[in-house]
Amino acid sequence: MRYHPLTATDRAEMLARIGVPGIDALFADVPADKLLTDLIDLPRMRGELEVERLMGRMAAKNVPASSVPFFVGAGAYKHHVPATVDHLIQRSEFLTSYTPYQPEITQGTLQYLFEFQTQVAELTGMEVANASMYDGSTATGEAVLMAHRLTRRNKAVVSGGLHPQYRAVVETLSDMAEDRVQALPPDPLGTEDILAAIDRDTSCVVVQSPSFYGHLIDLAPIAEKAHACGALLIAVFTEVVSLGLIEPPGRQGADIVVGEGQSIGNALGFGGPYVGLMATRQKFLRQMPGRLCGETVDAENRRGFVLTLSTREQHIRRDKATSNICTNSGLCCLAFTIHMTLLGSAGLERLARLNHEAAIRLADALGRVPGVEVLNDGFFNEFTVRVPGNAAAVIERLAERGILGGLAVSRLEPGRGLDDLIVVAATEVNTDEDRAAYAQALAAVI
Amino acid sequence: MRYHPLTATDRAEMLARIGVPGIDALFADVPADKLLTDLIDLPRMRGELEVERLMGRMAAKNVPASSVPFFVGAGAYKHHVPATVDHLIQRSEFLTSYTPYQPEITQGTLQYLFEFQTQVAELTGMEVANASMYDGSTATGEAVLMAHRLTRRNKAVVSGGLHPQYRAVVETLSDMAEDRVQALPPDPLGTEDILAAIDRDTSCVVVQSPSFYGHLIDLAPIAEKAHACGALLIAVFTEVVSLGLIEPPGRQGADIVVGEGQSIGNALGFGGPYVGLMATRQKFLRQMPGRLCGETVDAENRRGFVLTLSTREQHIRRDKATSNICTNSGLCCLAFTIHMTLLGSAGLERLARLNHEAAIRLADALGRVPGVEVLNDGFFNEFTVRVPGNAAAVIERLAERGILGGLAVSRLEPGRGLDDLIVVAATEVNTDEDRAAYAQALAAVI
Amino acid sequence: VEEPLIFEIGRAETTGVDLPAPDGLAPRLGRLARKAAPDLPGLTEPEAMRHYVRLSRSNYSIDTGLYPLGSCTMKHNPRLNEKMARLPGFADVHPLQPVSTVPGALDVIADLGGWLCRLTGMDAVAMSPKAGAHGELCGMMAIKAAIRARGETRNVVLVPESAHGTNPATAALIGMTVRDVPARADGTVDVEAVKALLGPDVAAIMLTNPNTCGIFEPEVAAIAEAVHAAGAYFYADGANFNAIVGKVRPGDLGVDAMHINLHKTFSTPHGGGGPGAGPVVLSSRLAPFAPLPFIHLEEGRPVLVETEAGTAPGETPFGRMTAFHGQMGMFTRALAYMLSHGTDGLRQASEDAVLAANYVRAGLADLMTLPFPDHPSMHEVLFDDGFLKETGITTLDFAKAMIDEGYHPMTMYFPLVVHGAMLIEPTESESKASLDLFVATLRDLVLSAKRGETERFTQAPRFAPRRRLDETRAARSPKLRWEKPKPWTAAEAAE
Amino acid sequence: VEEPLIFEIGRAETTGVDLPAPDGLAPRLGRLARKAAPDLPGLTEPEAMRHYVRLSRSNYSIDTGLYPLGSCTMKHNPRLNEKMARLPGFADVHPLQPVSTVPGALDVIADLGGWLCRLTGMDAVAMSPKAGAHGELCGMMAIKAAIRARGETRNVVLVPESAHGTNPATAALIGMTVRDVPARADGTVDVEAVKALLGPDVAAIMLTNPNTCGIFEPEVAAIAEAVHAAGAYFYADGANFNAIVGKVRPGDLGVDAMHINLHKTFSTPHGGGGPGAGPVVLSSRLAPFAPLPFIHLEEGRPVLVETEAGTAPGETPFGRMTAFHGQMGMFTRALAYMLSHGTDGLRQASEDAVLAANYVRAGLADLMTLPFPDHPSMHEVLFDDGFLKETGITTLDFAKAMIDEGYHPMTMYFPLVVHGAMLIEPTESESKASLDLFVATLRDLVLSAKRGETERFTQAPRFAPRRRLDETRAARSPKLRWEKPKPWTAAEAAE
Repeated sequence: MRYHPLTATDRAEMLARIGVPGIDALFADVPADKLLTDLIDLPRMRGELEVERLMGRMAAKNVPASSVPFFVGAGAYKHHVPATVDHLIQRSEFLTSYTPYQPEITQGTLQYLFEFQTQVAELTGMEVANASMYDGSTATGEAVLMAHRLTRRNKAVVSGGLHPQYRAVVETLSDMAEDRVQALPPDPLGTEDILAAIDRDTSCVVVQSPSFYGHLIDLAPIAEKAHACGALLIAVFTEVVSLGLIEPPGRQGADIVVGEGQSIGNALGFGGPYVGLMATRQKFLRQMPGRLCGETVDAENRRGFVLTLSTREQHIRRDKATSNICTNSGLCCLAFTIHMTLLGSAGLERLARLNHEAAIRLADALGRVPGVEVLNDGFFNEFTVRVPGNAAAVIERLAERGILGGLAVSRLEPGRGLDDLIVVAATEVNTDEDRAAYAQALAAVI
Repeated sequence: MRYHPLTATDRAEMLARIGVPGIDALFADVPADKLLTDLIDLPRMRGELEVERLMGRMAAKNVPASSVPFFVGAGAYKHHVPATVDHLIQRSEFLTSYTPYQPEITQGTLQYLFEFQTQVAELTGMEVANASMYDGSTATGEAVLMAHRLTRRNKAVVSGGLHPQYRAVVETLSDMAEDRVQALPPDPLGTEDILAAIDRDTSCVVVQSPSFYGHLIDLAPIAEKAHACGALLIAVFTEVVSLGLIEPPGRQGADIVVGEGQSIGNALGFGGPYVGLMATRQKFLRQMPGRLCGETVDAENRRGFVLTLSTREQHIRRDKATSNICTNSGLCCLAFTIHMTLLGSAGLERLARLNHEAAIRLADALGRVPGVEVLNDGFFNEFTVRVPGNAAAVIERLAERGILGGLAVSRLEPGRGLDDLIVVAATEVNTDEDRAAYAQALAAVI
Repeated sequence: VEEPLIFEIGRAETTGVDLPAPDGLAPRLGRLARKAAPDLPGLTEPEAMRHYVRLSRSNYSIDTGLYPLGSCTMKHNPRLNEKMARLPGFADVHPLQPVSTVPGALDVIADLGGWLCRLTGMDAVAMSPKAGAHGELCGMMAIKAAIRARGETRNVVLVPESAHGTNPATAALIGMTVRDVPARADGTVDVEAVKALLGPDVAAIMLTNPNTCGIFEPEVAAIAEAVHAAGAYFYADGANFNAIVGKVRPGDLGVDAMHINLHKTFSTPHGGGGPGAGPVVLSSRLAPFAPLPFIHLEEGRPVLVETEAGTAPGETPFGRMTAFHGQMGMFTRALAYMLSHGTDGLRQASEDAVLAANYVRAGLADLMTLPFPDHPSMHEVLFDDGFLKETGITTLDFAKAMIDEGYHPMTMYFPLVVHGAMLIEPTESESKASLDLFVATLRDLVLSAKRGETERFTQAPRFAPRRRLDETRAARSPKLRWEKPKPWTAAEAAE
Repeated sequence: VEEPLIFEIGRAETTGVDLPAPDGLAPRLGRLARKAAPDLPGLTEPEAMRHYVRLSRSNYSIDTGLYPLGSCTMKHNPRLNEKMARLPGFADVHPLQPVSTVPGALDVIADLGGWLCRLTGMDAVAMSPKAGAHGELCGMMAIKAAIRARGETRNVVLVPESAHGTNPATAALIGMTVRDVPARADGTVDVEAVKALLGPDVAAIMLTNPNTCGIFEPEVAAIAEAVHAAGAYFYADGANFNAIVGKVRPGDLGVDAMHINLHKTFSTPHGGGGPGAGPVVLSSRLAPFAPLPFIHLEEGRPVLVETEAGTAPGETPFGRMTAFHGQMGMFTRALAYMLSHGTDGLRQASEDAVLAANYVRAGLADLMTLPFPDHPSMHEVLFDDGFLKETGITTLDFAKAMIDEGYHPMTMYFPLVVHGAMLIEPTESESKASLDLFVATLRDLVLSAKRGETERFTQAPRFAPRRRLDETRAARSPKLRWEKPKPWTAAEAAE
């Protein structure tokens, strides 16, 4: 087998050196009746060519985003990633290294994590950021737990503009931890009164902006009310590119900012792996979950980086840890930080503006289709439209015409009376032809 | 522009430091009437996304070999290359390094060239090999010049089994160098009497085995006759995988062995870049063209490698050099040597056998098509079939049915009365379905 | 050469990405338009390339050397898997595009799940957990859901002292209380001790098997039986699954839930700390509670269930672990790995991993101290620091000295049950020559330590990109982001 | 850590490629079946990966540092170009599959050819030459063909002393005699000297412009005129084209043929010594003789001409340079580079390259010696070893000391027209900060040399993977391949 360096001769010699008659002698602790004698009934080994054929056949059954006019967002976005990013993250020394527990020989990883933390903190307008979470949804769940620890309360108030699957993650985690969640009803119009829900029991308010439905939420009044009640504001975003044009949550009073970093550097990849971003204020640092990379010096007083504050972490604190997180999204951080470094402020702002303009054009084009209504006044690169009839069926008919036109809200929110809504995203990859094709096809299928 | 680190500010500062008013002051030696004032009329700079779209559109117009039943050979072969190969040759330190003129900091390149030379010598059964030529055809041309230098004669006898484009390269080079070529007529049956053409004026005999038409040529008698006449035998191959099963030319008496190495490690790539292999006897070493890597030691007596015998080369010897070659096929050598290292003798032999068996099956399948005749008794993975009518038209009709069925000989040899011949190759990538589809389609189109 | 931070070399006006100019449409951002650009300096492409290439060169990796980090399974990462994961049909599909446009993605998840169930002898699998710890959480949630479904409120979890830290941390996350199970002198769990701790308040036991001492728990079946008899569940930490694939199936041992680190056992790259993937296989007792999303078969075809509304009778998911479907990019890599190995190759991998660990053990047992010599090691061998007694050299020193010899150190000070633990896992990816050189190097180090060449250890590493780093300083006044150097002010000058 | 050779670690029975077992069909190889397997040891994939990754780490490269190798144009290699070259529609098409199935490939060749003609102001282009020297050969063959077509037999080629070695070597290859053109004191070619050498036997002049001293030949137009008046042709070596793209067109200067190193000017990677590509642009006087294959337009569509039979009237190709169509993989990369830059970006690149060279010159001119101070440098600046006089340090020593400072040395001892030449070409890919650091480092080295710190130079490099290598020994008894260590014999023992 091409991955196994030991030959039959090697194995025999090694067994002899160990002093056992055969390999199964080393499995002596396995109860004899449990040790398998036959191979498990699965296919045998295959060469590369065969594996490529099998996998290629599966891949070919899917419709790649780049191959069609593409307008699906709702938490994951189709952006163009420079070729340099994928080249660099495949460097052996990045790809096949472990968590940097031995800092002397993993400064490469540590330094990019330090760069990543700085970028995330700066982007979100916060003081400190960690070295990533799994994704935006789990980061949101962890943020709620963190707020509970900080406030010693256990009720989260969740906006109806939060991505429904993020909400589900928070609800599940809270349910299992015996915490409470007050989730407001879905808010496709962006008009909910979340202030009314905040009370003295509230540990945190979880608000997404731009919301799942694309609305831009003014966080300042929410922060004010939350703080007045002794609660924290957790600001969530799913489209990190929006931070190139929108006032960062940190400057609107957020206490913890979490979000999805996939848009920068990372492929759609059917939902993962992605990279969860988390930033907070300096004073909350010691309750933040996840890895942190810090600057220090070595024995010769040269600058260097180490994982630090690990007394918060599971491998030290065990059941007292701030989280059970261990493996995070290292390589996705690297992709993020390389792409962000290539963009810089100037590139990020331009990218954000191109996205916003693409959405404006798309909203106008779809809004002109008879019977279609755009629900948003303001938005970044995503908005909600109301179509006559069943949105899920419309999406399906569009797909048959080779257009992936967005997400029918009912797919994630069945039985909520939202069956006529589509969440639509636009990015810099869309062309005028794409938009025209969408509007035309939409007119045809409704 | 994303590739240009200098900013407008930098440029102004640098001009000031140089002490010139503007960039054109540095172009003062250009005749004023020749210095362009306007931009040349070509498109302006574009982002990655746009370039990918433009290039992607062009690429999409071509039919990739992997997407269809594929049987074209004739000097370039569709093989499966392990993913490891392409990953490794893209390592920055290999990809973006220059010719290893500074051996202390290019041992990576030098060591793999040494490994490559050893592999090529071993494969061909020769004593020494160089660090590559551009491709098989130019290597053949250089081998003829080398034979002229060694024998101080200038007439090459060229077999009718040599790839027609290789022959053209030899003829062009000889014509321009005022040397002579006696090229035998095309030999689709593999029955030519080349011995008769060898005389005391002959510097070398150039014989390809397996021949362009797929025949296996017994080189020993040709070597014998050549040597008796004071001439050298240049053995050529286009399919290096054949050396896994066929007696190497070095053991059949060849003096110079040249061939195409593309099959191992390198993509089809519409004909280039490829890697020319060249090996010879120790005693002819100093007339061999191209770079050579040799073992030595450093100042601390550690083994190391350097480019050597460069007194043969143009940068030292100028018009007395053995060749004008400078840049060669470094990265293609690397691909070759990695793939060959992964194969090892065991893998190479198995690969060769799979190719041979694929060809046997294909020959039998096509031979059963009424009206189709296989011209070869023996072959490795390539053979010639005679079809009723015009072979070029048959190939075109097969292509319309999505089958790339080989090369119509008339494409390279027009007006030679070979209009009914197709050279067909089979490799390990062909499946039973591919072969059945070909036979069925062939029956349908003739 | 020291590589600066991007913030020290980048400039605000620089970008390494060429984008067309916007058209200047009136924005629709209301009052929320950003007031000041973020301070993120850019680099052009050549600058960025060189920066990150240089950074990478200060990293150790599997591709550059043996990486014997116990409990982490640092095996070879085939590049075929990287290539497969990048096929546009996998890498460029959106998790929420119409399901009808991604049947191949569902195939991958279903196929991989099928392999995992067969290899473990379990009934169902929850694919969405994002990493091992997340999988643990998922498994323990399923257990909690099952207990709730029985109308019970058990909230004690038994965890052996030798367990990974994630185990107690996970139990705590869902409001469970951890009760330690003491280890026996031979490094294994005592079934009697477990029985003594079992009671009506016990929800589950979390057990790593092979355990973190590298020993297969000989009484695992009896433990499972006792746990089940007490009405509790058996959670297995699958971090060490690489020792036993194809040799014994956790399902046959009575396991109810076990996460599988695809990035360990099935070779998806560690990537400097992730991403991983932690699918959880479940017994029939827990299968109904598997979280959303999952795939079930309808008329032999995989159907994606994303919400409660899509569930079939008997499916009572406890909730959702994450948005979307899990670590698809890791699924494609792991599936390519499994298809490549096949059932025979996977078993061979485990056998070779165990063989390699025992070979290293045999080569070192006379010089180093084995705390638990009575059991064969599985895929990793545990030493303690007994052999360093009175040398003045610690496990840490010894590990750092390995760096100077060109090796990544083994796992240190874990498991906690032995003093100065050194946990060595060579994996099946090393050749005999590589193992021999490793053993010889370690022998040389041990002899050197015993000869009293203390500085070789206490001063190590000397040949690494950095000498030892001051971790205390990093933790005492954490500097977690780059800050612009403060401008020199007149006030400071006056001081 | 020293990396062994594959022959020292591989084993004959090992393979890193899994192939299905053959079926055992009777071979049809006649008597030519191989009698003994070649002795090629194999490595498994993890072993091969580590071997080549480790080897790579002992290489210097553009991605790891400044690579100021004069006349080689070591600029940034964008990875977009690598990605484009690997699109299946380019990488996975056969040169002889039906032309109807590769229209996109013809587009690439035609488009790239169009860009090259426009950028150079020339009429036609021969795309097939495989590298610069091959392009030279092609251009000179076209000249010979043109002379033959005129019924003449001119066979003298004028070549300045400063020329690349490939120029005289090329001329010799096609049976021409080289006549040296002496250089003027200011490093340029004297038009009067050229005129004096011209005569009815002169076929061509081969001129590099900007020349290898980094100077644009001010009298190039006059030289061209004189050459043409004498009935000869003007071959330009395009190695230094990166200095003038978009600034001046060779066609406007009277050039008849010029090869273009796509791997220099248009950034296809050097790859440790290739592959390159050397298309040759041709004036209208030489265009008819362009070799096969070429593409001409019929009704606006590119049509591939592969044989004489396919030529149109007026097309009289002199033959064929290579099988197939040239370095397609380099064409796609170069085209991606051109499309990315555009006409404005390409001009900017040349301006920045020239600016960088002159900036380095300005930073060093007071300490190092400029042999030709009277002309501005173009994209490379030439120093000689005058400043090392009486230090006992040679150009070679100085270059090796640069290695210890983390730099690849400049080109040394070329061109031959100055003593101890040092030719520095920073390219447009370096930032100002990078250039500043480079200048500062060189200043430090020069001052160190002048202070008499001789060992820093004569002992260099000390911090490289190897100290200086014994090139004499390598050449004296060449060891060009690995040989199995001979077994120890009784006879030897007796000696």
